[in-house]
Amino acid sequence: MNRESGPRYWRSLDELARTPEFQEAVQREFPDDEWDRLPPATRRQFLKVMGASMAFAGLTACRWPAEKIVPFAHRPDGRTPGVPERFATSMELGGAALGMVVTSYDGRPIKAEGNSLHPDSLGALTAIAQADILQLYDPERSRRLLYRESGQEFVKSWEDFTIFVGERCAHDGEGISVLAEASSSPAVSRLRDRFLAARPQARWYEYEPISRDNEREGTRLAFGKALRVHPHLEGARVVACLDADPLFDHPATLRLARETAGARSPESETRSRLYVGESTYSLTGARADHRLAVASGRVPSLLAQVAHLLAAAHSIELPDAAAGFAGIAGSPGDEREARFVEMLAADLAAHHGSGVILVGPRQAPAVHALAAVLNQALGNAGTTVTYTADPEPERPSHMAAITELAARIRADEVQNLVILGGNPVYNAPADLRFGELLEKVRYSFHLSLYEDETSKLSTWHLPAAHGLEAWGDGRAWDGTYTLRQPLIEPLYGGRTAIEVLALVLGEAPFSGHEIVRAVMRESAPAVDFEEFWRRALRDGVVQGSAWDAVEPIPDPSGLTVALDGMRILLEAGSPPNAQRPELVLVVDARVHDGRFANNGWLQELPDAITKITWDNALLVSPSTAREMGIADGEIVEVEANGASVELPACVVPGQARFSLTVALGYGRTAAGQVGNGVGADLYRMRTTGAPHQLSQPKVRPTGRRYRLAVTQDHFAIDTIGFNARNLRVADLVREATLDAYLADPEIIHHHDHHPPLISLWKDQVFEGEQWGMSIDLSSCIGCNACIVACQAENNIPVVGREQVLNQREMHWIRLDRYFKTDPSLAPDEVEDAEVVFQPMTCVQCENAPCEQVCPVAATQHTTDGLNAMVYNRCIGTRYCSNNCPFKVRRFNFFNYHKDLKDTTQMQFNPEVTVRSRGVMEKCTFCVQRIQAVRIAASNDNRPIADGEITPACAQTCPSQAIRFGNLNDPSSEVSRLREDPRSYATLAELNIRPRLHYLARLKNPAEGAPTSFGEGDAHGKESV
Amino acid sequence: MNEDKSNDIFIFPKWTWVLRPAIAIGGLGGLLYATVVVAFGFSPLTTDVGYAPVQPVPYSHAIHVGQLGMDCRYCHNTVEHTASASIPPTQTCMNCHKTVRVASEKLIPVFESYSTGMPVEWVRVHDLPDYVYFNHSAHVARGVGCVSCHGRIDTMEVVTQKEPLSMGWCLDCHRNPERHLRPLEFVTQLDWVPAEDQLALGQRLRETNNINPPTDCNTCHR
Amino acid sequence: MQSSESAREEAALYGYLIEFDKVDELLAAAAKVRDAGFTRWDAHTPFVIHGLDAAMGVKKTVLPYIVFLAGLTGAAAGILLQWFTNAFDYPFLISGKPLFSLPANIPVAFETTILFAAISALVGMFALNGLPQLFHPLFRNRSFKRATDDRFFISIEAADPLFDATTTRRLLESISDQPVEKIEEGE
Amino acid sequence: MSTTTIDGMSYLDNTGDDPRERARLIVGDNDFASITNTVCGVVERPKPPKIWWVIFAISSSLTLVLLAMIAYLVTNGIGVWGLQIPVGWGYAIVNFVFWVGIGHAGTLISAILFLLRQRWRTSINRFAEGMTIFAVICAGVFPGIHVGRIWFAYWLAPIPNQMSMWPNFRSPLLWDVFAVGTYATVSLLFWYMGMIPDLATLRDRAKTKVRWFFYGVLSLGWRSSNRHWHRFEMAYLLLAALATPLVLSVHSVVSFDFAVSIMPGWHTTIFPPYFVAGAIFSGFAMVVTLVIPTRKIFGLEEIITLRHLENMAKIMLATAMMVGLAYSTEFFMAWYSGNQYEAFTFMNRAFGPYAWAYWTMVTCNVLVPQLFWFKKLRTNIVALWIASVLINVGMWFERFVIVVSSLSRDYLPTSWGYYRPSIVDILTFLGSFGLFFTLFLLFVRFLPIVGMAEVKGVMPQAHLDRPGHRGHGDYHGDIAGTEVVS
Repeated sequence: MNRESGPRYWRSLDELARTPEFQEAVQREFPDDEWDRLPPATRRQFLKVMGASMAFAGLTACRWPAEKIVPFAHRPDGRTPGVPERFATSMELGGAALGMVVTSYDGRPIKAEGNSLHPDSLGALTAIAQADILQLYDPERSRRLLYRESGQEFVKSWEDFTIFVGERCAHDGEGISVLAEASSSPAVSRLRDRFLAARPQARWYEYEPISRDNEREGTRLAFGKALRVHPHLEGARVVACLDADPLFDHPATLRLARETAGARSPESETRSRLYVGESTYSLTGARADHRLAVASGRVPSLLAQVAHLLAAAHSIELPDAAAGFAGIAGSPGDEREARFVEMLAADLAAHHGSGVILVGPRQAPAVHALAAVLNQALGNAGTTVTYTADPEPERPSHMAAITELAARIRADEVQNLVILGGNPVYNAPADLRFGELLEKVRYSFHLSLYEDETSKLSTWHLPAAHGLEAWGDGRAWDGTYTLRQPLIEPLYGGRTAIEVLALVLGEAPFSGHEIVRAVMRESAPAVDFEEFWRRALRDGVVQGSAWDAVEPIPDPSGLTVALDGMRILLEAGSPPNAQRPELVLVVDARVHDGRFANNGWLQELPDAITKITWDNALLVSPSTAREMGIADGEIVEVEANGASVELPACVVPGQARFSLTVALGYGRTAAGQVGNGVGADLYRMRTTGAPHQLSQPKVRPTGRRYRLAVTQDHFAIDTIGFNARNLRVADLVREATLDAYLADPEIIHHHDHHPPLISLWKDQVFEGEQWGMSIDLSSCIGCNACIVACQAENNIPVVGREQVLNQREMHWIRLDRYFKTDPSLAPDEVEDAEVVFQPMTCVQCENAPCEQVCPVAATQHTTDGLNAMVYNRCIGTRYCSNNCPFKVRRFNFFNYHKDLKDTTQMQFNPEVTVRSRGVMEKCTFCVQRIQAVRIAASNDNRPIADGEITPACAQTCPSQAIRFGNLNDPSSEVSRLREDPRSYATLAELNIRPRLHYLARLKNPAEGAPTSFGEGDAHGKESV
Repeated sequence: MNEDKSNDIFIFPKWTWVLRPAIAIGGLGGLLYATVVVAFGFSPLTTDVGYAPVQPVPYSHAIHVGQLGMDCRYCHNTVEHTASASIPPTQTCMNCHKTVRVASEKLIPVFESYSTGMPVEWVRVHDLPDYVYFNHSAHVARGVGCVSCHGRIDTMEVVTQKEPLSMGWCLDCHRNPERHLRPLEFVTQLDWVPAEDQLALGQRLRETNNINPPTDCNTCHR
Repeated sequence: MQSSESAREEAALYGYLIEFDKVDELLAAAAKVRDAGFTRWDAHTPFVIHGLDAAMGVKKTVLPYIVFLAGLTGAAAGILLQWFTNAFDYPFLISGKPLFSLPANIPVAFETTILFAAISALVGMFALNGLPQLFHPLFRNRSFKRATDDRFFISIEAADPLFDATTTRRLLESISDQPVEKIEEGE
Repeated sequence: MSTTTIDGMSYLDNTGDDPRERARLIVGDNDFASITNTVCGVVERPKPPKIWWVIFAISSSLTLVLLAMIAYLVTNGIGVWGLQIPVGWGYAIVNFVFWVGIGHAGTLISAILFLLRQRWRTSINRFAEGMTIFAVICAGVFPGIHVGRIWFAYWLAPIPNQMSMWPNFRSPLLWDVFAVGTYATVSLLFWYMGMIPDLATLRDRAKTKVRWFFYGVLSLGWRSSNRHWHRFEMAYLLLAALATPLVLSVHSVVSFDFAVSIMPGWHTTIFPPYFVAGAIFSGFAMVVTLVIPTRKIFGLEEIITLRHLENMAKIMLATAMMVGLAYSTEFFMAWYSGNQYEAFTFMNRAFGPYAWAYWTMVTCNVLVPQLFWFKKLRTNIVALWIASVLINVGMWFERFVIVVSSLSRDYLPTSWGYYRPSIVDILTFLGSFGLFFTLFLLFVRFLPIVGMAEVKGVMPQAHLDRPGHRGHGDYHGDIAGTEVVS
């Protein structure tokens, strides 16, 4: 971190704070945040100091280098040193604002949590939204304005830029184009309107590589105007997801996750049943009661068959305009498909008004149109799915927009191109050759967080402010007005899109704060604005500002177009085969469209299904792999649309036959040290014509091997291991069908085949608060949010690909993923498999095996029943980890914090010790949160209330699968769940008495559906 | 072999007999010596107690607290509610020194800090290892007097560490707190002495305020 | 020989030394000296000779009792240490197990027992034998070097109450035809 | 007894088993003096043979490698090894158990065979005890360096401190500290004490002042007084009696490190006897490996005779059968327990990813020793040497299989792993051999490698010339007594 930009961190505290001394001063204010006590420059010394202080603390308390305490000269009002503050703000991704509450420690935002008042958050937060805070402190973020002229670079100031732009754009806008990211911000749209009004000749385009435009266009076809689709799952008895993944890629995914969890719980009357037809495993697919692995290209036909059956077999009335759809059904690909369609159609017909058909964003508008029509016909519209008007009905689709822009540039109609965020050079459709086009533009201005691929080709690069550094606004998916406020001054002097727009426009106000207030004042009711503004800031949202639902009317003309569209799709949609496999490009759960490539937390986050970190891979099902001669981990050359890419293959069940899947967003070249060269870039074969499914890829195995850094075993292993794994799943992850469970609630305990658990010793009596946790496997959707929450809360290091390959990842909570396959099949014959997730962390055994083996008593049991790990006592024999049946302990094989930049250290949580090299660590049930509450409670001499303490993982769980509380309090939520017949402990037969219990997973298959693999047969088997 | 050429025959002198007693005494003595050195030389009592670094401003608690009778909480105002007692901002000093001793040379750093906004850099005296999470409020709010850990600050010209602040020392009090408990109103009164027997008083306070300090590792280490 | 003797007439006398080259000669001789009632005398052999103790009438050593006591001390120390550290001074809860339970303490207690006993055995042996004693008058005698090789010796100290320069010499000469050598005290 | 023939070698063969005659333990026409000369000759020869220099050069440079690796480890962290989660113990612990195992032969031969009146032990016990010490030193290196924060390793000792913290005596690892510590101490005492008379011999033969001083001080002024011998014998007997349970306890405690855990493949009640048998097995194998070249190089064939080698071969055969039994018992228990985890662990050992290690182990430890059923092979020095080397290899793999293959696949399939040693692991392991051989070579060079006093004690000349008593050592004092009286 170079010095001159150092002083800028703490500007927010005090105008006088431009000096390093003050910076250090504030950082040193508090004794308890050890990593923060030393000035950044001496960060490395700190580790020595800590090591030394530990060393001497052993025998003596020798004095380490004298420390300075540096108080404020003028302590700001309302600031109590060392006490964290929480601010409501939001983050915008892909045109929807997600509300969150950020914890700030002495002016440093350290952790983002969900905002319970926000309709799309409900208190939870996605992995990406939580990891965004690491982006804020990324030392590689752009920190300078650059101007390129004839191959030379000049560092400029914002003033230079303002003048330059003023000169360039001070006319009617001729030759000016703006390329913006999708945005829901009222401020942005207001400035845009003013801009276009002031410069009539200027053009405005919006491009987002990952969007729900197909759905939008679908509604345009079905109803004549663009509508926004809002599924509501809490009351949905039958949910049909065709290539749709509402639990992952929907802007309201957190709400939907919460709703499904409720709808599926045995207590609820809904007893939701989930049908999923998809080409690759999605989180929704993992959840499904009936899942059909079907090629992406077959999905239209699938829906057409459903339509046909509904009309023919179940006499569902389609609107006249749509009657044609009933006639076009192609023949089912195979009997699995046929069976799936029959069951689905029957179920949908049987649950009129309480079912819903969802089609994924990768499917063509026509398919969405048909889905909309069917939802209407089934009376689902208005109950399980509602519509609101699209905020920008006139906006062309992103594909159309970028194509038109490209055409105009090619026609030399663009001299000045203002790119507000986004990275088109990297992620625009390959056939547009956007990089080359950018060269043709005389002056291009690129605003972005990093000097990325696009910045490198633009004449001007402008550093953008991070969301947590700037004022802003936005709208939730349902339109709720959402505010964004800065928690810290821009570290690197970046600015936001609205501020830059204001500059370009040359109109005051220029400060984001003013702009946002101005825009809000317009939309605000006439009553006391200051009051209104304060409440909005406190809540982060303007309550009740969601859009009203609209009543959609089918549009005959559009539907005929859709019908033709369907016909074409059906002809194209014959099942793929070894000669012409299908290649599906999907959005990645970690780097999204690639913008988070430089985020270590996300790169190291294991993919939910494949468990791959630091890579993307070509996913292929075992049997397909065998037939195509591809081995697991073999490098494969994929060629399509004139581009050819080499990437490793990952053999994973659940892929449709001959349907290959690769995630976008990898293979960045200008992301930063973390993200550069990670994975392969598939945008290079993504075209305007075929953005999602490539029908004719050439796939060539190269025979070269590549070790994928997976945090779990590969699917394909030796037969002994394979069989043992199959055998164990049923015991580790208990499952039952809803009906069976209701008939016999004890059913899941029929697995316990162990002798009575009698201890040699007199059992320990635990009095006072006794902490316990419960995880509902029925609710867990495997979204990984808990992992990132834990990482942020507990200062867990990122170890990098090499260390993950050595199985040294540090995540305290991991998401165990098991495939349940037909035991009669060999590993390479498997086609399809069920997936179950089991969040696994330290279960805090009462008779913890780890404790007795530690020679120095560095891990002991506390009186409140926690298995405490004392870092400063640990000498690192690793015996405890060896003796841990769950292998949830993590060891600092190296000093993983050694090379951290001082900015990155600013994210650390001062309440948690940063572990040095050579010590063991593990989940503590967030003991720092427990202690904070306990001290507060005992200070005012009151008992701790249930729910007052929430560990990070439980706090952020979208489906509220994780519950925490006092087991000695019979009224607590966790005690109630402990009594639930579904409650069981893994490896209970070892008599270790885990404090973490699981609630068995319930499935709700339709009558007479085939029982899932591993279910029936695992029963008789011994589990002790 | 017995007719070997070398006619001088090697032999140890008689005084080597002292070896036996020497070994016995030396062995035991050395052991004793080592124990003593380790026990006292390395103890925090030797290494830490009495640490009194020179401060940028020769601030005298003896004057402010002892003579003027200021309460600890006037400056360390967060001590009852938060983990850290927090050193006061320059503001606090200036509340009085705007008018008092405005000419004093010793106060120049304070005045500078006030005008420039640059903080005064105090040297930490009571310094716990980085992995120890001590919470002032938890102790002060339960009736542990400042004096128990900091000694008679009100008599100190220069703040000096009076207690070892070692883990063993902490545990002593956590195991039998009654020796250090006092009525809440006297917590900051450094020269307070109980009217009755301290143990009896402590015992009573302990029951009435149900004080049972935890000795779990993660009470202090997280 | 004679001359050298007369030369050292006045030098303090340590005792007589006589050499054998057969085990059975030694045994017989030892028995005779024993029966003559000498107490401060000794036999020197390169290795242990079974029966020599009896032939010399050596009393059984007390070493075993010392070792036994040391062993008991070790056992007690082992148990006490574990009780004091883990159950009394700083009790902590481990794996829901009792603070003090013998089974877990047996291994360490056993080892300390052995350790104490073994050390006492060696130290005790040295102490009783008065080793280390780097100097001894006998080392003055060149032929005595073979006591660690292949020869056997009997030495009688002048300090013995029954010792008399002439009678004792005569006794020794009657036992063996080997020359009887005088050994002087060292200074 | 096999008759002496003209054939140069066969007179060395004393392996006959004629019940009427006790076999000679020392062959050739040796008397006390010749024994002294032969044994002291090894130390007194002006310069060691070339081969000694060659091996010393190699091993001492390997020792340097060991030191370098340790330095690298300490500066960078345990991560330089191949360890990971789930396999938290790898080469370091495998080597530790391996070396401790080797370290068993010495005390066993000196103590147990002494109590059992196995008089043939005399020729080899000094040698074996020396080896024990060096093996234990090598073993001691590993637990020391394998901890994450070496500078805190002293927390293992119950030293009063300002934290008022104590070690946790419920941990087998702490038992280990005491067991190995005690064992090292006692073996050292035993070794040194037995050596005192022989050091005296070297002192008395010393030609230079330096040698005389060196051995003079070491022998503490031993003057081979019978009154000393008496207590010496008693101390020796007591030490033997103490060392016998000790030697059995040490590897039992080492095995507790595993047996006390709950890992399938570790949590096994048969571990103590199984480990002890294995230790004796490997110990004798190492003695044979070392003694064969040594006796050749220094011409000790008449003292360390073919019969000694054959006896050791027999012991190896016996212990091989024991470990073989242990292997099969484990499998039986795994099947009989009906515990799916236990069952899998052993199937996995034999047929899983680490099968190669398992079958190496079985071949070397169970199959190879079966050759010793044949006297021809037992008494064939070359065959014996090769076999003993293979057994050492096998025993190392036994520990590897137990430690690594069990850990690599435990309860949750999601945390299974595969351990690969890093180059640092391997170099450290080789380095430990360097240390071992360096120490051993120095021992051979400067200290009496055969207990002369004890060997002389079992020679015919050491006993009364009377029929029926030739070769029988148990000559009773009272005979002398009565003889005198009569």
